Amino acid sequence: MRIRLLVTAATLAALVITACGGGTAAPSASAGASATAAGPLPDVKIGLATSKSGAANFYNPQQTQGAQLAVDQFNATGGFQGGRQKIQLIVEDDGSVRDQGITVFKKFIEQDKVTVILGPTLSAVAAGAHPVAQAAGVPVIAISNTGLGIVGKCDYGPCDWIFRASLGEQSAVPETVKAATSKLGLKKVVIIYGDGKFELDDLAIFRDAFKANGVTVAKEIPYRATDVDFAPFVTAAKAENPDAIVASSLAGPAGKILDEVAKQLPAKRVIGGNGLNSSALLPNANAGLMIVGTAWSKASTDKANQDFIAAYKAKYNADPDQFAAQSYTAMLVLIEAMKKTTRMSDKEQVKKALESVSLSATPLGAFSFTPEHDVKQPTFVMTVKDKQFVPFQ
Amino acid sequence: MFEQLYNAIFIGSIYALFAVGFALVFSVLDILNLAHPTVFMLGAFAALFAIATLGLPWWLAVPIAFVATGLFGILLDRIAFAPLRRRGAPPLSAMISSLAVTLAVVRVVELRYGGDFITFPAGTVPSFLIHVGGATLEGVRLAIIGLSIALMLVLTYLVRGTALGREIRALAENPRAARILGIDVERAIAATFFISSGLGGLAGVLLAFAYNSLDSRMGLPLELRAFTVMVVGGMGSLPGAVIGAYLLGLGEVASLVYLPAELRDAFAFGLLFLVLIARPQGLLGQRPADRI
Amino acid sequence: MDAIADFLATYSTTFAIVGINALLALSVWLTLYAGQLTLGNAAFMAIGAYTSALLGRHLGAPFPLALAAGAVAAAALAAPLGLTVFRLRGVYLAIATLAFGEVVRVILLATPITGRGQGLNGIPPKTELWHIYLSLAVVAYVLWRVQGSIAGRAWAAIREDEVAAASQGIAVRRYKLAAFVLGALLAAWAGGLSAHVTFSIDPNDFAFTKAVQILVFAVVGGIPNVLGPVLGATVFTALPELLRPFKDYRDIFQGAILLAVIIYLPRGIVTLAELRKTRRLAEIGAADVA
Amino acid sequence: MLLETRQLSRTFGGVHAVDRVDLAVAAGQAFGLIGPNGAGKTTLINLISGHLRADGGSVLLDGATVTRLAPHELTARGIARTFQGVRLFKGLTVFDNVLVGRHARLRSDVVRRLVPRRSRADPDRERAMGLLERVGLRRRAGALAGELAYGDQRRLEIARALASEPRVLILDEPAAGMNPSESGRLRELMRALVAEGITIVLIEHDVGLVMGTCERVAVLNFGRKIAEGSPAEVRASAAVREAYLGAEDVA
Repeated sequence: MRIRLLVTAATLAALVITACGGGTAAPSASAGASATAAGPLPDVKIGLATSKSGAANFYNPQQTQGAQLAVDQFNATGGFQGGRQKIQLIVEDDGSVRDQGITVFKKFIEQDKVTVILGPTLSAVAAGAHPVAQAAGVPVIAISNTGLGIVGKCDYGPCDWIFRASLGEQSAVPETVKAATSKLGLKKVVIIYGDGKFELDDLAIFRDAFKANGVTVAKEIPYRATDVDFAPFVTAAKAENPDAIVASSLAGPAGKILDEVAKQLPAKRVIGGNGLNSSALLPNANAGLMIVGTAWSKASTDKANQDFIAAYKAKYNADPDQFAAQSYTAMLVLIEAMKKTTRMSDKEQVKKALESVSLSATPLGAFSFTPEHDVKQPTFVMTVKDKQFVPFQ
Repeated sequence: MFEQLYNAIFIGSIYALFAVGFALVFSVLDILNLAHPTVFMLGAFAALFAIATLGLPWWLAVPIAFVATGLFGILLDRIAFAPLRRRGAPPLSAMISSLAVTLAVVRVVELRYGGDFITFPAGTVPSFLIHVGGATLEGVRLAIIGLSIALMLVLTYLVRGTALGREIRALAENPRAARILGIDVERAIAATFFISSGLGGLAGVLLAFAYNSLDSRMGLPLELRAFTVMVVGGMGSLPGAVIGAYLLGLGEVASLVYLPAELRDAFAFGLLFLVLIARPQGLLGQRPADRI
Repeated sequence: MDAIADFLATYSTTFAIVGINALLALSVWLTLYAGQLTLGNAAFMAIGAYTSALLGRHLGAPFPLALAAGAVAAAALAAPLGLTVFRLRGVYLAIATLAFGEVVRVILLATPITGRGQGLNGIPPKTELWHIYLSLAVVAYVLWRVQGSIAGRAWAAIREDEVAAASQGIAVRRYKLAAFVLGALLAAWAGGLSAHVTFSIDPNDFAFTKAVQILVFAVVGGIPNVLGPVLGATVFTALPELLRPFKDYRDIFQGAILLAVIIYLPRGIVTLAELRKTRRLAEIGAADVA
Repeated sequence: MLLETRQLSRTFGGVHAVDRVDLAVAAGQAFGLIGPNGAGKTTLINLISGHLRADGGSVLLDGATVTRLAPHELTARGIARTFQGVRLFKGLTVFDNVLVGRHARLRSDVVRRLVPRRSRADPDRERAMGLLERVGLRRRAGALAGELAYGDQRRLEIARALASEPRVLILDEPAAGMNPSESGRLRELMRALVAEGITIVLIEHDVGLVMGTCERVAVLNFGRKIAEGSPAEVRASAAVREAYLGAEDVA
């Protein structure tokens, strides 16, 4: 029995090893293609941890494709060091769960020896994965975490290796609230909020933003992730006679809230956080009611943005969304920072360079990091018209 | 107040359609079919396929979804339950095999339609509003309430008044005796699954219509509710499940109106727990006979 | 050598989760072995996780003490609960314990000190692999020895027939309660360990899905002996990593494997390792005839 | 008297399943309990063995009131029983069934077992084997109880009950489903047990078996005791004839 157990364990371990080997077989062919007189240097490896499966799988393929597009564009120009060094992007699925996210980070750090990690998709996964990179001293750029405690002041201690390229709700929400208050003349709102980390972070930020703008929050109505019908919540909100409804929620519930508001509170608008900033909501007949602060506007006519949209369409035959734009921009910024180093795989140098990097033209607009490593970029306050996000006026 | 009552009846109808099928399978086979939420989701996607891909009108998509999920139910039984039944495996095994099917099927749907929620093509879902006093009633919702009640009446007739229903009831009562009495047990089980899954799928289409929104995980929130509904109504009792469903709908809405926000769910599950302790047979179930 | 070190460093979290899941599977095995189908162990796990994390954070309690306190807290809660649900069997017990689990989760979602839906973040990673595997070794050994003991036989007898067991002089209520409380204790211990692996916990980590997952580990591994749950947890925790090459099709393969095991290995994966034992039983019979 | 019931009663939803029954079983006696179907025999046994709570009256063992005790406590005090329709631990081996039967006489060995040591001769195991030998199941010791033939299961159940070293052994229709030669051997076993000083309470449909084995017989009908005495006296009782023997053939 004991021997059998050992054999089983050994087989299992062997399986794990082969499986990992198979999964990460590095496409290193690119290294030879650009040989110059001095000979090619090994690729700079960058890891992307993203939720391809599990609850948050709908951020893909855009999140992956955005980063991949930036890498491919850059490699096509030759690469670093006078065309001798290219970037290799290694993408791993974190299954939308924390422990797989941690394992992916450890794999990037210990096995692939990447220089920088992008991701993971979810804030809840980041809460577990980011400390791993922080402890190992590997720079991380968060590309879709918008909640509290990602950069600056983190629960797990110092987080100076973490950067955020995704517009935090702390920046976006106050802009949204300010614009909505001044244009709609808000006096009283009701917040409908979910019970997840993202929604609760948003709730706190909304609360403060409305207070700062002198708007009363008449009622806060919670729903659970397991609620299927949103009519009762809107009916309860209606009793307060609010000037607008605030949806501190993800896109799915937000769609239902929009529908109910259209039905029960005609002519009232729905103010939302980044959760509403989803292309899945565009077909919704009532999407025009929403007011949301976003990190990216498809309608922005900046050349950098239009070029990005065109390139993305050409390569993937699909429209990019904000997640594509953010991962693309994060990669642009990273490349720009790396160019300023003497050795691209020197993590300490890359970190320093990221801290001072500044790009005036990206799809997200002028981009740099704050001293707290948070993103500094314009906020686009948007609404929806003809199934497109358009600036809110 | 009236509006909240109407909200409660609407959501109660969806719960009822969902839970009745769940309870039916439980009463006949003692199985907790954890794939029932998947069937619910498949119903919505079957309708989407009919409308978006085949270009059919919504009123044709509804029966198509019913039949498609009903057939899927039979397939589910053949794949996940029949092999276990043949060797007399405990109900626990069936729970796990249905979970396995769920895992795979949800992923298949995600590969085809993506993981995010999607909508029916514009203009394919009917929509009209009725104004009653200060309240706004949506035609689709009224129709759903009506249809649900009608379906439950049909189901009651089917189980109580037809030969097939008698066979199903005999099977639920005592499978061995049913076999001895010459009932084609496998056929009756297939019928059970067809009805159960068909109703579950129908519930899925109707909810998807009500919000014009569907996604691969839309059934999961209903799973725990189906447990609650079954326990409150009495395990395996169909009328009990219907009453339990409406009570749950009412309870959820009432607790939203009258209870502090945080206590809402604690209240529902606390109640479920108490019912189990105080009256494990539920409102309409029969107490399992003393075993000695 | 480097490759091996990298491998271990990369998959240390996976190894940790495997061990923790094995502990959880054993916690539910205990109750299953005594005939109780419980879905409450995820909640006990939560109690262990939150208690130990909060004690560490606010009172600076040493790690082992915090773990023990979490386990004791869960056991203290399990005792009255076990007495209340004592009469319920099978699916009824499963749903009652599930309802209890949801109540716990909702309380966690509503309580400020547990961080509500945001959970607790930045929990120091104090758990070392050897903590987990030492716990697992001790627990598995003890349970293995207990299984063959008078108490183990009594649990098996209760599982087979409670009424007849009572007639053999077995204090059924006491034995069932013991299994339930010990299961809770064990689940909470595992929960405390897990909270200090992944830096962060939130109420959704301990939802219905987790409860079912724990049950799957135990049942799919096999109930006949303690090796089953450990094997089940190992295989089904490692599976997502093993199936990585299948990329988008991971879940589909995982579902298919789960289905195949439950259908073709009715007594669990452990049957594969158990064939020899059944043969030995047959030999005893033969020797007796001669 | 070793075992007594006084005015023992139990109703189910208004029906008197057992109605003020007095029984007195002397030590070393084989006591028969007969009556038509639904007379309340099994309910009476369940009241005595603690599986049901009495509404009124009392049960005395060796003069001490044991009415409110739980089944396992009664087993510890020396009452063992078998069940109508056999309730074995079907998933356990034949041998383990008997070992479980010995539970009341064992002291916890968990702590002892944690320290591995070479197995020594274990008197409890030997004793269990002896009991299996006695009922003719020694060869099947390693088989699962559920795999045994019905008659074997009945005998295993008796061996399991004997493992607790009972003073009173209650047998609920032990001969049901046995062929004549099997029931003949059962009769011999019961006689031998009585000779060893074990008191037997026998509920049986096979009136011949009861009359041939028991020194004293009580008759129940509609929950009431309608007669008690030696087999001959019971046979002669008019009430019994009317209620019971008139309805069924006396073998």
